[in-house]
Amino acid sequence: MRIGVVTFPGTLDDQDASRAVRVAGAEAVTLWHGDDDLKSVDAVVLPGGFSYGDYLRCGAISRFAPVMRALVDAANGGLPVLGICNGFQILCESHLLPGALTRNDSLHFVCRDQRLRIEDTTSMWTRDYAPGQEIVIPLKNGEGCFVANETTLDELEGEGRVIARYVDVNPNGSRRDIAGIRNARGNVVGLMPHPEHAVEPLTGPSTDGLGFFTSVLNSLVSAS
Amino acid sequence: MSIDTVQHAIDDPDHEQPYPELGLKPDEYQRIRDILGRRPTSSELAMYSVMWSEHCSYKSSKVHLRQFGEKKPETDALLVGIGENAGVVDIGEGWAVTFKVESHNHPSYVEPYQGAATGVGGIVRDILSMGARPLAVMDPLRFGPLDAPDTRRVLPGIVAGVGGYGNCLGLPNIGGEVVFDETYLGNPLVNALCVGAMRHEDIHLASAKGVGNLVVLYGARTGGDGIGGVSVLASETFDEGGPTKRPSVQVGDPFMEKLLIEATLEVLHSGLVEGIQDLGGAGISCATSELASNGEGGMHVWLDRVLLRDPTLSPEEILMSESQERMCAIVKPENLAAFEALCTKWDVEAIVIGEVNDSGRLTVDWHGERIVDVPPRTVAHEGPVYERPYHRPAWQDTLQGDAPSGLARPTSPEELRSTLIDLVGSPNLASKSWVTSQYDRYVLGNTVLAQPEDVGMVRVDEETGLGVAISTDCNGRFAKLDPYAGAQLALAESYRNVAASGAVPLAVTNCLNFGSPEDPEVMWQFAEATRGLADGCLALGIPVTGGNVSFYNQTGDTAILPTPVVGVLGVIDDVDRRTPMVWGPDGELIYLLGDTRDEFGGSEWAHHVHGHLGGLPPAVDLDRERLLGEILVAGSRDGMLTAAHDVSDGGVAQALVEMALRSGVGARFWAPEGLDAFTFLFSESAGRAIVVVPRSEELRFTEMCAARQLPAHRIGVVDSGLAADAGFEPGTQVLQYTDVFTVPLSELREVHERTLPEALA
Amino acid sequence: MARVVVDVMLKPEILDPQGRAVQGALGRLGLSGVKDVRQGKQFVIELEGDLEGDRAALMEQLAGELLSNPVIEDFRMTVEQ
Amino acid sequence: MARVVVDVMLKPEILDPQGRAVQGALGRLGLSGVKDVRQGKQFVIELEGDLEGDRAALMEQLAGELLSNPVIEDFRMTVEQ
Ligand SMILES: Nc1ncnc2c1ncn2[C@@H]1O[C@H](COP(=O)(O)OP(=O)(O)O)[C@@H](O)[C@H]1O
Ligand SMILES: [Mg+2]
Repeated sequence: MRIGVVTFPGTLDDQDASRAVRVAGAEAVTLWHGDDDLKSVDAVVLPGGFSYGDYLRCGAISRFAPVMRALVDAANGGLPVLGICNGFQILCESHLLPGALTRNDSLHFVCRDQRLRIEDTTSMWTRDYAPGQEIVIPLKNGEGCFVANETTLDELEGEGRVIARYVDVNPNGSRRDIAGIRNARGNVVGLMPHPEHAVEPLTGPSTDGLGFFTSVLNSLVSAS
Repeated sequence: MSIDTVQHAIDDPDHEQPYPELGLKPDEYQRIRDILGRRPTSSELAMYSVMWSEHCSYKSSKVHLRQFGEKKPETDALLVGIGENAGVVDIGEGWAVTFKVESHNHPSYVEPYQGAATGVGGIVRDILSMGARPLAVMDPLRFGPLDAPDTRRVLPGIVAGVGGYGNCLGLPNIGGEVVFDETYLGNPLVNALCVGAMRHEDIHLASAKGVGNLVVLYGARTGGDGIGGVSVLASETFDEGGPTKRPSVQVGDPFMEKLLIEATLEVLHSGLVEGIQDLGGAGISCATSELASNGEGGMHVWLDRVLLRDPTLSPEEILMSESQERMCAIVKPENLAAFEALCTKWDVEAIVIGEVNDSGRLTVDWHGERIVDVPPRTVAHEGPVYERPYHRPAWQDTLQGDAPSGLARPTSPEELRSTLIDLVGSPNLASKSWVTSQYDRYVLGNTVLAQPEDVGMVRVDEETGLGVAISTDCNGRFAKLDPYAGAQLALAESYRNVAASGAVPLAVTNCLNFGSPEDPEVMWQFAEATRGLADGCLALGIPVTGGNVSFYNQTGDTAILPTPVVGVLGVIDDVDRRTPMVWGPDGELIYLLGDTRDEFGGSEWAHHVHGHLGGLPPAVDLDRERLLGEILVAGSRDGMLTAAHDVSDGGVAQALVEMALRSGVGARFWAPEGLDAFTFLFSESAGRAIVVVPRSEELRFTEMCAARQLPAHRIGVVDSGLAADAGFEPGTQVLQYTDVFTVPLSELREVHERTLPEALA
Repeated sequence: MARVVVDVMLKPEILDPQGRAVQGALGRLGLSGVKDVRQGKQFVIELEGDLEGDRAALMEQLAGELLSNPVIEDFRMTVEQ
Repeated sequence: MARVVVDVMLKPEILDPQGRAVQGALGRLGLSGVKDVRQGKQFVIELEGDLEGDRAALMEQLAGELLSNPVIEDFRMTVEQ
């Protein structure tokens, strides 16, 4: 399996995402923001960071990168896409996912080991988890407060599209403790915390994050 | 608009120049005239004045800093020594690391966010300019009292600035310090450290080699940042109206710096660069004069080619601008196109501003007219050197005579317990997570240890597990009581922290923060501290590889505590064997290594409980520190230790509390024979550490200590089942001082963690 | 020469923690009767030549898609030629 | 009821990295002739009663000290009563 990892100017966690892909047993393929070529990868990760410095709004400028034009089409065609942190923000800005991510209610950047509950295991990126399973992975963001209007929130809940929720502490004021969501089809997932920083016991608080990456591999295997 | 050209200077030799406003003394100005054989042009005056400033020329400190070279211990590890942007040490397997700490104190007081942010940006470029990929940053900080109104202005801004820049740049923040003391009110200290790694063959130096090679300026455009002082020159050249206002504050653009890092590493690894230099203090003046004097000796610059953010800048201002996020590279003409292509890939602007020659002169033209013609060494390296007078302050004896022995000490179990609680929540000992949770410690995925561990440790090589550990330390109160010993205690603490993590200490960097060098008593503190540090490094066998001096940290006549911040870097062959602070399961044994004496001069207890500073700091025994370090490393290497933690601020009590909180598991402990409870708990004797040993390793470990003659006292055991006997709900984790007192971890945690959030809410 | 000013504000139903923090601070510093504070962004764009025709349409579109996020923000654009 | 609008802009001589990023994006998206972009903040403050006398003076002072940072920013305040 080949999983693409996109680098925008200011992307920071691309090396980590590639490492996680490799630890999960796949090949990591570098994708460049300025190319509209997805190099026939089987799935794509939009990693975290501060693309374009997070200037203007997080993800607002990256959304218009050539690679995103190709990616939006592919995602609409069913390509699995995981947006982590800044990647989640880019997915919302691109309208592949509803809602938006705004300034943390504390007004501070926050970095912590965060407990989450996996709420939905039907998406291509969460099928290896047990429903209701609690995991601890790093969270680090300044603008991670998920907002959407009430109708959208109700829809997300009703359709089981909230894939993970914050437990113990809501670190950024996200509506309904939402940490991650998916699209209706289940191939596109956005997640604020960082599973790619929790794939090795030596450098992460746990290895709980690996499931996102093995999930997509298993989804792809069973689909083919 | 008239430009002061070299011809002009020759024709009009008596033109009066505003050199005092630029900080030059009459004899310094005369020396410039002697060097040039004429008066300097205003551009030359700008260059000399900024390069001969205290900040750039080290004119007051140079004679003392020499000791770091003169007393350098024998070592094969040093690949590049003092004098370059940062020293480079060999860590084996073909890898080299470079690290350095720098101050950004004054700018951070004026504009906390931007001052701190640009401090991080500057040190990262220093590391980058050696050819290394930056791996991590650290931030030793000092503030006035936590409850002072100005601290509430300065601290959140500085922390947000350090985080805002480092997080956006994608460098994990793996440690630092947050210390409060009255003397830093009005003089907060913002020191920033960066560490980077490279393969040996990728080491680059700041020299302009190869006649005919091009001088390329790349990165951000040049604006009027940080040139408030030079406006006296600019105003001379503007006939009417004067120049537009120049900002005294530099604004950082971490996004640009990230692009600059990626572009720089790509051009370096593609073999397109002959020499490289970052632009920091003194901007183009510094970069061109240093590159030229380290290379073929000559360079010509077309200054009007510099890309400007503000087109009204005068040549003097362009020469001195401290705009951030810029670099200067020496590139062969045939490599220029490839160099430019990589810059374009990363959206970085690049422009050729000059050419290397062997004329022995640095010449600068402005629209075809010669405005600078100087020997570059006289600008970069041959600035004035002062032997400033110094003497031991008259009050030093009184201060040292005012021993803490008379202070009321807690004796009853209840008093001891409440003293411990009080200290655990005191600003200097309280949890710093309000600060550190604003920093990304995970990015890059190589952080093995970070705050609140003793050191920051990062993996350098993913294949082999080779890594480095760094700690920065300084107790300014110790340095005030005895600057010689204080500097050595800072070194010893840093060294001990590194060894406690299992890494072998290898090299030293330092940031010497002091008051005014023109005050002979401050100068004495400085002289003593540098002497102490140099002697200490020799004794411990680790060289100083670089550092920074920050003077004039004072309000009126009151200087800050002398604060020689020392950073020690260690190497660990496999980060997998690191020793963390977290102890293991029930039954593991807690040992105190070293000797505990009645030493409270400068202690946190005397400071927090009594507001007292006097007496002598703890005794220094560097042979003992070395032995302790060897035992700690051997313990890690042979798998004898589960956990280790150095004992320093707050004594054994604080060390045990930190370990218990980090572990979330209780323990009971007792004092070694012959030691009273108060001294055992709170003394700050140096040369000590707490280690946790599995029962199966106890014999082997104690025999090793005995054979090496390192005192090792069994003082406790990990025990999660103490609650019931002590009258707490079953399952409650407690720290129990046998027959003295019991405290639940939940109470300790609450006291430890609430101090900063409450004060800064 | 045209000067375009685009003001961007969070939609009223979206929580504005910055505005709320400012409101609290204004009150603590003694300003009475503060009923609401909203914090938005302002872009000042200097353009060569006048803004007309296609370019004006593009500017308006970018104000709504790039400078603001229609999911959470409203914008107002004014042009001085 | 008064409505106070405070526009805060970085001083012209201070680097505005955000504005520059926006300028780049506008250009890439086809808007020609963009000479300069500055990004600032806008505060909209709703007050009970009219803004006059001491309260007006305090509001002005806070606009210059709290809402903007005089070291690097300028502000402009407008009041609709
Ligand atoms: N306290 C110190 N200890 C050791 N070396 C120092 C100290 N202060 C400055 N240096 C060294 O002097 C040289 C010049 O310092 P500096 O001008 O700060 O370098 P840069 O211009 O690269 O920031 C550097 O090599 C630096 O490491
Ligand atoms: Mg340098």
